[in-house]
Amino acid sequence: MAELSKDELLEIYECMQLIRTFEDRVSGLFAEGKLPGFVHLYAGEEAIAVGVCSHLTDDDFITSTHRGHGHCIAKGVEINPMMAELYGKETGSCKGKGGSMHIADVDKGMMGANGIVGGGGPLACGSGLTAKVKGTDQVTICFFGDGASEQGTMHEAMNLAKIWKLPVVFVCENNGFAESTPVGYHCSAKDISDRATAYNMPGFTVDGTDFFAVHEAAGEAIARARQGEGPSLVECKGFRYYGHFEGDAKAYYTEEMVADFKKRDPIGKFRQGVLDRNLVSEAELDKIDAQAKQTIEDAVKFAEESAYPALEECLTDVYVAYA
Amino acid sequence: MAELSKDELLEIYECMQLIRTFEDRVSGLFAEGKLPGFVHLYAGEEAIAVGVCSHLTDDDFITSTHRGHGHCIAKGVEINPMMAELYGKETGSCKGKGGSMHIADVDKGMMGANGIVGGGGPLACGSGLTAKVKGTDQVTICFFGDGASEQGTMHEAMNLAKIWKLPVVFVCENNGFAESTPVGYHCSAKDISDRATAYNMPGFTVDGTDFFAVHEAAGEAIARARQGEGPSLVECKGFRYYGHFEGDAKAYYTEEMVADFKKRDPIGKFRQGVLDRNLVSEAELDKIDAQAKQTIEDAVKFAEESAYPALEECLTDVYVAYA
Amino acid sequence: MTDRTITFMEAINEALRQEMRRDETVILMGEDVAGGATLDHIEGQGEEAWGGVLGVTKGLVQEFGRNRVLDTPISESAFIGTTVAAAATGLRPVAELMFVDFFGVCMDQIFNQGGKLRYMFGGKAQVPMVVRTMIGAGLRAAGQHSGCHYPVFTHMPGLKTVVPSCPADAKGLLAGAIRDNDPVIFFEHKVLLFGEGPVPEEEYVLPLGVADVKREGSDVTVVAIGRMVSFALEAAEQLAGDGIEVEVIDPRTLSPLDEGTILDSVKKTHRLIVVDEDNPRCSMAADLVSLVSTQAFDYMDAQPQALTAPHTPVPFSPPLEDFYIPSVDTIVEAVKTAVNGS
Amino acid sequence: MTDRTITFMEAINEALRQEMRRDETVILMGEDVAGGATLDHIEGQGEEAWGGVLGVTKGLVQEFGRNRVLDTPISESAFIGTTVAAAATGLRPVAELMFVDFFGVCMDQIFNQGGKLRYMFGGKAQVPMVVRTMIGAGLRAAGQHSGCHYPVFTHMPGLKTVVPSCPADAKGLLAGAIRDNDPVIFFEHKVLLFGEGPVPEEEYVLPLGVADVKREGSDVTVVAIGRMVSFALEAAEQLAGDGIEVEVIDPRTLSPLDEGTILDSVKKTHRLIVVDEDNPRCSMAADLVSLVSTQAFDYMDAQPQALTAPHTPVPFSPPLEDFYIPSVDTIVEAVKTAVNGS
Ligand SMILES: Cc1ncc(C[n+]2csc(CCOP(=O)(O)OP(=O)(O)O)c2C)c(N)n1
Ligand SMILES: Cc1ncc(C[n+]2csc(CCOP(=O)(O)OP(=O)(O)O)c2C)c(N)n1
Ligand SMILES: [Mg+2]
Ligand SMILES: [Mg+2]
Repeated sequence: MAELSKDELLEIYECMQLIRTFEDRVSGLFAEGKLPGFVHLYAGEEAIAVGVCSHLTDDDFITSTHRGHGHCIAKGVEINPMMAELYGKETGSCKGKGGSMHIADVDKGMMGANGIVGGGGPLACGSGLTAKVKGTDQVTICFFGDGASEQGTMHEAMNLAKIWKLPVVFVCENNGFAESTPVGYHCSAKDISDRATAYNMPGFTVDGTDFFAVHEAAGEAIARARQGEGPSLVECKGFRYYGHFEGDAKAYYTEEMVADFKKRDPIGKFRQGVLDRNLVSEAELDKIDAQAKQTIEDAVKFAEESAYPALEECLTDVYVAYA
Repeated sequence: MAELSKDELLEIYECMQLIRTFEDRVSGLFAEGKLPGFVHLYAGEEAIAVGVCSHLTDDDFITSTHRGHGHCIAKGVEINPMMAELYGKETGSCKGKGGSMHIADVDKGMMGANGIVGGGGPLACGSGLTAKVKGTDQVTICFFGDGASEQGTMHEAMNLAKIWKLPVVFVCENNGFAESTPVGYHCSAKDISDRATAYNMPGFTVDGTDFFAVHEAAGEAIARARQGEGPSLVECKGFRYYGHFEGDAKAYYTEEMVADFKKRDPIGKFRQGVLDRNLVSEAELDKIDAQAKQTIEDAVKFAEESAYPALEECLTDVYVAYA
Repeated sequence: MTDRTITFMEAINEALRQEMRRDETVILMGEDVAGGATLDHIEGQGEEAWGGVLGVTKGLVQEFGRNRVLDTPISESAFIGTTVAAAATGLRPVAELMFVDFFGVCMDQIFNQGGKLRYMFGGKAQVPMVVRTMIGAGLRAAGQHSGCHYPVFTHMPGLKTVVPSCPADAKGLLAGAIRDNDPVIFFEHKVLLFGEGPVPEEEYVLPLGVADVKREGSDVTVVAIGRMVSFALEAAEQLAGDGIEVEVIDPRTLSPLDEGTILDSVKKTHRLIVVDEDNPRCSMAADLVSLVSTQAFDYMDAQPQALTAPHTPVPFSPPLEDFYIPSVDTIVEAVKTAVNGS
Repeated sequence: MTDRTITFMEAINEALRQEMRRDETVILMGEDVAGGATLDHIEGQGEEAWGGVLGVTKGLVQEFGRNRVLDTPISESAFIGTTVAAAATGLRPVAELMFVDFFGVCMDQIFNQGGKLRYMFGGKAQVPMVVRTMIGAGLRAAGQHSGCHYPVFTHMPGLKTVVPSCPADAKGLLAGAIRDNDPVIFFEHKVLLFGEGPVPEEEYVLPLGVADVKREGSDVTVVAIGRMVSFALEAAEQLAGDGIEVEVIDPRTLSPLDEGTILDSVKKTHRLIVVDEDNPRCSMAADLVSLVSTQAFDYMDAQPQALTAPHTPVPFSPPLEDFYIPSVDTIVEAVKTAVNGS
């Protein structure tokens, strides 16, 4: 963590805390019946999105999953439109047409959450190819879950990225479960990063609750990609506080698991780490916590006060032009 | 080769020679304009089909590819209906409705050639599952090409077979090309058998022009599957005399390659091997060669003399019952 | 019929349970159809962690065990292909494709393998498989979890397609689908799943290819599919107050289609309206209008009408999604137009 | 028009070449679109080993190089998804799905990603991509290489679909598709590929959504698709001998559909016949019959007819395949029925 400045550390903390606060609040809003549809929360995996995206600029791309809020925030998507999108309001990132499962902001290089598990793998090759053909140094991150690693699209995408030497980093967020199915059942590989052998690309498994571990491994992989050395696979092992989606009974968790999660909290760990090393002060972090709360409250207010789209909006944006 | 009896060796030779003779004749018939459609020939890879299938009985299953003639013959499908199928005659294995790309004989456990590259992977898991659920010791072989290894279905199938411990052996016929695209370009793995690591299953690469090498590796994998120890991946590296399909210009071959093929001819090698060891006599092999020619000539006659199906046959066999 | 009232979801569950009891070659597979595979506190206790994403298959693993209720990885091509070949080699598997919107990752195994194997093999195989899958808008599930897509399957020779509209039909048709010797795609509307209706407790089988006249009437024939059947019935009820008698036909199976029942009805009413929640182009709505127009043209006294969703993906925003779905009001208006002229 | 005659295949090639010259963001990818990637005696010599499985893309790699003409692995999901996101990030990629029958392994990337991305993102992206793919029976390519399947794509909001029937249209429509800012699926009939016709040498663009009246007539409107256009024209020629004037309309693009031209024609002729090589259910044939029936019912003087393939896979056996495909004779008969009553 030596190479990160104090400002950077504070930004990182702020970003992780914003994700956590956003997700906790969304969970509450869902329970209150205020949010329509299926909502998949990211809390517990903050160190992954932020550890990876803190290496990126707005010009870089990410593809995401059904669980995209954390990726959005880490990639710099604005909070107010995000919250409004979850409500289906016209001020939402996608004018309310996408919702949580399709939240996107192409201007920020966030190529969309995705309702199709593994759907982002091929897309990541696409933004990667654009960068390669245009000769830029833009990098694409493909976030995918442990469950997604069993989808054929991920296999095809990793092979293609390697043979074309695309600037793509495949980041597997292994929380140990696909819905209620444990990775030890659905995945034949010992570690998902073992699959890197199948594509002759570098593969690593890191502790996804440890920001610095993720940051370092992702940093190397991203540097490789930027330098034209092709793709890598980084598996981040972690956990998630909430269930698969809001409303699920979480029968697949045990009390011990949940207790263990709390001990490994990525934000707590980060906080302790930077405090222990006297890199920042407790007051600075507390201030960020308070600000995050306020930001999210403002976003809820923004979303709730926003209007629904006009009904004709149902019919627009299907095509650029159609006649 | 010690464990094979003389009768078995002769049978193996006969089977390889039947495949070769069938394919050579089909190539000629196609050039004469007698055979409709797309025809993909197997000549050069005989040691693979026969090396594997000589471990099987009619109760075992195989799934095949667009290049299915060799698999059919090795699995014991009758020659006359095979040839008639290629002509589209009513006496064909599939009543003329399938043709070369869909030739099948479920009674012999031959679950069909397949027009979709990688299509057989999932199907192999299906017959594997039936055997597992019913508690039989039937094994399924999934033949697939090097090109097919880049199709998502193969990835999914290998993972599923492993986690369910299905009695399936994945046999990759790596002839070095997918159409005109070399494996070194389309495949990121160093060896296709390296992909076994991704599924935590045994993986081997053997010389696909050496019957005995294939026979031994396949034998072990099949025994494992039969004993309930799950799937394996056997990669057989070989070559093919004919092009991707009949009529193609084979620009991707060089003269040196073709010269090299001839030196590695699987039937020649087998013949030399058994003669050198005095396991059979030259006369015995010559007799088989002559018989094979006759069998194929008879099949051509059978096919040519057979009638086309009645036109109403277009409308039947879509469903068992429909109303 | 019966006094017992259960949900659509329970009706499906009951059909699965009774069929699995009756025939041990019937097995089930899909993502989290039981849930928690290999977890000590779940599988170790003979329990399930989920029972299908919305709970449709709850309790089945407890009765039939993990050898017959198989959790799968997120590998739809692999497990649907498994279903195809397991069916061709002696089982009667039922696969769950969680949402029909996922067909794009596994359609080859459904239509090109499952649907064509028998034909391409010259009739020398049969594929008695069922794919159960969820359809429909209304739960704010957005663009990739709210489609219908049944025309894509109905288009394909070799497949049969079933869209039940009420719990009793769901039970009987699912039993029929499982006993059928051809591949059947069985569409369960996610909004209907929570609705209730009378359902007999004993086993029963509804044959595929037989439409149901849900309400008789002499003035207009309304053919409605899935959730739209209840909308049509509601419209019919309203219109009855105005003295307009609407005949509501539920085809129940789209392939095979009971053409006779539909044509006979139009020959009686001389007016056709089709209500279909799906997008309009190359749709079931178009298919039904075309059927009647090409076969009973001379009996039609009014321009046929197709009421469908617009040619757009399903929007997330609640008011937009409500706008997307054909409404009872639209049906009422259409019937009035058909009867009174426009 | 022009004196120069080239094949359909050459027309496609020329459109690709001219568009790639005009706009360097246009790139091509697919299996063996060049062929022989990395082979010394091929790529090393700036050569190609194939140029598309039937030769459609021959010679393009020599002019544009391997960075713009990309051979792919047999990973349709990966390279079509690549096409989608490359389009969304600034290229205008053209992917080749060798045969449309392979859509089942990659449909998700086409309809759920490519087709919906713009809508789900609230209009904040565009996806100017083209998927070229081969369709049709007639080459004895059997059950998994002979389908049409365009209704599956036409059904899907967000996609555009184009089916050219002659070399000149193929060239202009492909240029139009490449310049279009939405995802376009471009269907090339494998039998038509070998046929010839006059094609202007210079660049030109046919707009999507404009049907072409291939022959004017006053007695019957025949709407035909793809290869069926030439069959309809042949039938029209025969019928002209009997004094029956057939109007032959080629919609050219199925989505968007030029409804006006079709409806105007039927309003003039009062009779509709649709000829479609595809299977009948939820088909383009049904779509067209439904369009006219629901919008021009009062103008129709005869029962509309849909001439299609049967509800079966495509058989391999040559006489069966010929039987499968709608014939000129069938069209002639249908027109006579329409004109004379049955
Ligand atoms: C192709 C496809 N299959 C199934 C689903 C349903 N589904 C949504 S999320 C999910 C589990 C995903 O697990 P994982 O990839 O590990 O991501 P996580 O939810 O753990 O973040 C499933 C099965 C889907 N959306 N798409
Ligand atoms: C899904 C799919 N994509 C593409 C094709 C076209 N195709 C047929 S065979 C073939 C090459 C197959 O290569 P490989 O698997 O190595 O088998 P081989 O022909 O060498 O035996 C291709 C691209 C197809 N049939 N199916
Ligand atoms: Mg997970
Ligand atoms: Mg090969």
